Amino acid sequence: MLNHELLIAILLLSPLLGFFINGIRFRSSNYLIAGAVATVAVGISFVSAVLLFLQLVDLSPENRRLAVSFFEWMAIDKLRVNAGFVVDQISGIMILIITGVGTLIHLFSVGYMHHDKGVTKYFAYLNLFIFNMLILVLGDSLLTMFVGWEGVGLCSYLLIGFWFSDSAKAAAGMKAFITNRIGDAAFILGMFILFFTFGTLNIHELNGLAPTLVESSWLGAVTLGTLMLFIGATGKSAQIPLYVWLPDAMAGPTPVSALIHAATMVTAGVYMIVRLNPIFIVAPNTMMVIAIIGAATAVLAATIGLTQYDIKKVLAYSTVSQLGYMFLAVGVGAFGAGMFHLMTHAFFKALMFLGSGSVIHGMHEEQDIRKMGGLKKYMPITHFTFLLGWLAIIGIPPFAGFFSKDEILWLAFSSPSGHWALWAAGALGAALTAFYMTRLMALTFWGKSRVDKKVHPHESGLTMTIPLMVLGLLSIVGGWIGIPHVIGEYLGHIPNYWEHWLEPVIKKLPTSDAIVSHQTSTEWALMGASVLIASISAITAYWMYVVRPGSSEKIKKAIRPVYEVVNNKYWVDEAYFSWIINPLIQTSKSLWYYIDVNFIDKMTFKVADMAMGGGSFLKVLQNGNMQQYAMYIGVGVVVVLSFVLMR
Amino acid sequence: MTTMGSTTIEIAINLVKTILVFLMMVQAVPILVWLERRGSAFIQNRFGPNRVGPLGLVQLLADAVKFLKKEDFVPEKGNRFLFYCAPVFAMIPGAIAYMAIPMSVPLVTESYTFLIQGYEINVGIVFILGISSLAAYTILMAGWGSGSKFSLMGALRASAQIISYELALGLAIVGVILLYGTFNLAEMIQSQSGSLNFQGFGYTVAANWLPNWGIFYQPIGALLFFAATFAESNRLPFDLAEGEAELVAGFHTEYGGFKMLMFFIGEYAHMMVASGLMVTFFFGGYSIWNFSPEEVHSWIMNTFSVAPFTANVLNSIIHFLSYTIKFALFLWIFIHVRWTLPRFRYDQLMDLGWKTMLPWALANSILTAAIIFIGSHFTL
Amino acid sequence: MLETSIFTEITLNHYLVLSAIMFSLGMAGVLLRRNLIVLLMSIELMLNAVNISFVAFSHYMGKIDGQVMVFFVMTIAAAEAAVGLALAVSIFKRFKEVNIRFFEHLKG
Amino acid sequence: MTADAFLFWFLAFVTVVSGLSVILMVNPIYSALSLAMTMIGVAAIFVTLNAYFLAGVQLIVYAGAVMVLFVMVLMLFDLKHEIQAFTRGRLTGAIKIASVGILSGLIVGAVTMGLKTPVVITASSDVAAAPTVDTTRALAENLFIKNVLGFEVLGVMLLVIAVGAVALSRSKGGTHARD
Repeated sequence: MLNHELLIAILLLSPLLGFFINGIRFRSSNYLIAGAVATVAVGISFVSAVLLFLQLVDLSPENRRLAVSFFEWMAIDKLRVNAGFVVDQISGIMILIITGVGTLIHLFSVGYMHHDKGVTKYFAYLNLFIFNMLILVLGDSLLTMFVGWEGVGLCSYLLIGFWFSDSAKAAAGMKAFITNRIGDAAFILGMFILFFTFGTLNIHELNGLAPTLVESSWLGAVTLGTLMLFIGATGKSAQIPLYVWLPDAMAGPTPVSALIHAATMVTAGVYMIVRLNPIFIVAPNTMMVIAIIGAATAVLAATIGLTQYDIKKVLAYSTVSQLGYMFLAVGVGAFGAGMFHLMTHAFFKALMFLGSGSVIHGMHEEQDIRKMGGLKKYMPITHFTFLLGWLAIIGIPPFAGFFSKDEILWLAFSSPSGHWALWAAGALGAALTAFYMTRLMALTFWGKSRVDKKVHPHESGLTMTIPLMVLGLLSIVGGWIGIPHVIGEYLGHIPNYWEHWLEPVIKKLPTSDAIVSHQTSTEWALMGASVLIASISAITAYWMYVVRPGSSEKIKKAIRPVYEVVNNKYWVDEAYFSWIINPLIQTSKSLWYYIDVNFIDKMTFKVADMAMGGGSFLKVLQNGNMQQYAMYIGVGVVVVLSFVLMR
Repeated sequence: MTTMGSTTIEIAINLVKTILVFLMMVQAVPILVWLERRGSAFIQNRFGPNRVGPLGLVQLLADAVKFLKKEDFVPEKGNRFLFYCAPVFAMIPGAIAYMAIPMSVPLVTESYTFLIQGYEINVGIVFILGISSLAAYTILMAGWGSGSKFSLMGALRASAQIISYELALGLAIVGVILLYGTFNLAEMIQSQSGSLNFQGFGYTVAANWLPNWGIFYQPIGALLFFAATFAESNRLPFDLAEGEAELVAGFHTEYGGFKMLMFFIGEYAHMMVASGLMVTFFFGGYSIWNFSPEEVHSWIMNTFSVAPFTANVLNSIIHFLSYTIKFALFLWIFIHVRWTLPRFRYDQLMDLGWKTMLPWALANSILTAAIIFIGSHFTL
Repeated sequence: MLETSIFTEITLNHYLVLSAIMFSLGMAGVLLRRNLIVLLMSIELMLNAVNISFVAFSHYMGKIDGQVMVFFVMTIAAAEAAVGLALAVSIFKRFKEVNIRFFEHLKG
Repeated sequence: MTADAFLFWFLAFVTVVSGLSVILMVNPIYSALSLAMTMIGVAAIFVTLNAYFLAGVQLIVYAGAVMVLFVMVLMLFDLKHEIQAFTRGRLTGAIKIASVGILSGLIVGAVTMGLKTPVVITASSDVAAAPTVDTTRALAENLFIKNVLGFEVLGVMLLVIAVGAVALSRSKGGTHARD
């Protein structure tokens, strides 16, 4: 068995090496070499992740922790940060998801990007992203995590703006970057507060130092710090109010959307909160904010998703909505459920994005679902795997999404910090999800073909369909490791592996033991209700878009004002522009003109003029005659030497 | 100062020896001139100088008188000072360098060890290389002082050639230095005495029918060294400096009479140094084929039954003869090559020096170092 | 007695003074001559002066490091001469003279 | 007067006089030849200090190669007499000469005043007592073991300098021109 330090080093350095290899030869347009290098690099990482996970399983549950510190990164007074990395229950799962899904998406990209000129650059960025994401999840202190946090932000920016010759796409990249900066600033503030409070940034030590007493004040240090961290998370994970960048981020290549903007990077916020759950749990106000924001995002994004016609935009809003679910889960203290949904979502959302990529590829870069329809017979494999993803996301048992979403909804209701309103919001979100996802399926794959005569849709090659099939399989079975107790007992004592696995690192809510697990009947009822709502919603959508294709237009006319609001995404972007960005720009302009140009510049010019006046006296000495320069040296030596000797 | 000795007696003896060796060299030059002329005639199927004295030997005296009687000519546009300096300096480097070469077994008495060489220097090789590299100045001085285009071009060519080939020369003997582990010429000769015998890779190889000479260890080095000495002494096939068709007579175009003779002496001194070094490095110096000086000494003692001191004297004389024979052989090769090989073109000369001999010399020294290291540290 | 001992007993100081004088000569050459090549030669003179000090210290202190330093200095000096002469040649090709004043305008 | 002292004074005289003529000779060729003479003198001084190998290297490298290059370049340029050998400017000239003079005076003064007592030769002397071959050996060991990095760096630097010098002085044509 390999040493875990070596394995972690291989895990981290293999994508970095891939990045260097592809980065050095970035002008090459040979997609096979670039793709092979990048995929093999991530594949090696995946293998070492699996080996690490196996080592982790062999350890006893109390000390499942493989830590390594390569060198001391910085030591400033109390602040001591090592380049240390930890594989524990949470990060172990994350590295499996990142490298596993990452490998599949690299493989998919080989087929998807083969016609692109910058393919080597693309793979270099992708490998760099994997490296940074691994740093993020493995870092043993908040600062190390922040390095990865910024690194993935950079890669996201580079990949969104990958086709930067299109100014709209370049602008989308900048929007993502700047929006993330706002969140990152808050993240840094949160780190400051936590460091001032606890005197360390090491996650393990922080979790150990977390106070036992719940902090009820809004202005307590822990509450403020966690709120700041949460704002950071809203930036990275696209929550209200900073979600606006994610739909625009679909400007990047589709595999990037699948990897970064669905499966891994955007879940970093959830992951961070789960890592720090002992800290968050003592700040109930923060938790409440998280839950409310999560629920609101879930519903809001889902409603916007109803009206979109771009296949990737629909999926993007769906991602925002599903991330809202995860935050809802962590907000009510169901950290395990949040992580569970993170994993299943990684599977089925990556699958759907890749499926949409396959569709776009087969349709020759067409993304508008109004120009699709009836693609079922042209691309059977894509359709079938997409179907699996659809079933998973709308929560039909026994697909993966059912178990995770149901657990979130149940805990939103039953947890001590839960509320029936949160459940209601979640259920509404689930119904909307079922509706727009069915609409997407119907408009894309089913019904009559609206494909342009000139376009001939075709099924994609093997490099693209194999990842689809693997992810499709995972979308079915991925949820089976976390079957809730009620169903598990009914089916014959299938244990909830997921809960057992995470138990040592997840803190329970202080008063949660009393209520959980006694109301099995309520749980069954709520489960049934949510499935029922989703099914009704899905059937309605099917009726509207497949059975009676014209009916949607009628409904649209009937509720025109509401439709307009939703179709324009609640004018959030416009509001940001008119209330925040434009005033800021105006202020900056006036500052520039009155302060900078008229005051500071004039001052500096005066100083410069004085310096020039002084220089004109001294420039006689600097006449370019080297021998005079040598003479100055000689005179200087004489002066210094005589001073030394006379003393 | 080991060169001049510490006591007044030693200094006096060394000075006398220095003058003696210098005179010997100067006296050898007319013989070599005669040899060269007769030899060239022999090679070209002519008679050569054969009228004055037996075999034309008195021709030398006649030539000397002729040189002395010639007009002392200085070109009008030339630089008088340098023009006179150059031939004087031409004799010095060769003469000084030659004195460092041991010519026979040291003559040992009870109180004093009399070296049959000008003076002993512990870093002999470096000393000889350093001194002989000064020869470039005389050529440059002559070329510049003559105030003639032909002279200047010839001088530039010759000096460029000398400093180019110095590299190959120096690198060619790196192998020898590595092999014997010393800069001292006398020690080198000592380790070449006897029959072929060496150790390496855990084996001992002995061949009683071969002498223990450097040529058997360093054949490439010997070849390169010999070729480079030709270029150093500006002789055919490397006498580009005086390519008659292009440059009339190179840097000594304007010289005549006794000054010309001095240049001759300088050139022959170079030849002698080269031959002496060749003998010392690769052909066992004064040592006799297959016999060490001690063996010869005891043979003399036993055969003639003489006193040890007389035996020492006889031993030195025998070894001096041995050295002289080898030395003369190489001088003859110099002469023979001059009259048999054609001249190179200048770019061919530079190509040969920089692109062929220098890399080969480098390869030779690296290979030698590697073999010596591996052979002494590992066994097969 | 002092006077004769200064002449008969050679100490480290003698070599150091010789070195200092030679260094000053080189420095004077650098400061006063106009010919670029003579300047380079003056620099060589200064380096040689320093070499004398090194070797003298090495001899009188009984440490070999001074000689190693001389070895390095010689190499650097040879390299410096090579580059300096190359510069001189290029200057000569352009102006048919090797005066230091052609370096005053570092353009063109 | 011992032989060593005589030798020292003789060599000091030779080096100083030839050094002086380096900077005073109007014809640069005489300067160069004087410098060659200085180099030879310095080599001899090395010999008096028991640094035989360095003396040889000094002869080979300085006198044999570097100075020959200088002389060759000077002869190639054919600079007979310079119209103005020394720098113009009386004031700067005076300052220059004065600073040089004061500097040498300071050094000489410092040396003779400050180091009145001769430096003690340490017991663990690896030069003075040992025979000369071992000096060379000690030099080699120091160079190739203790200072091997510097040696290698120097080698790389020489290569760079060689390339740079060739690139600087490259001209069209020459003996190897093909067309």
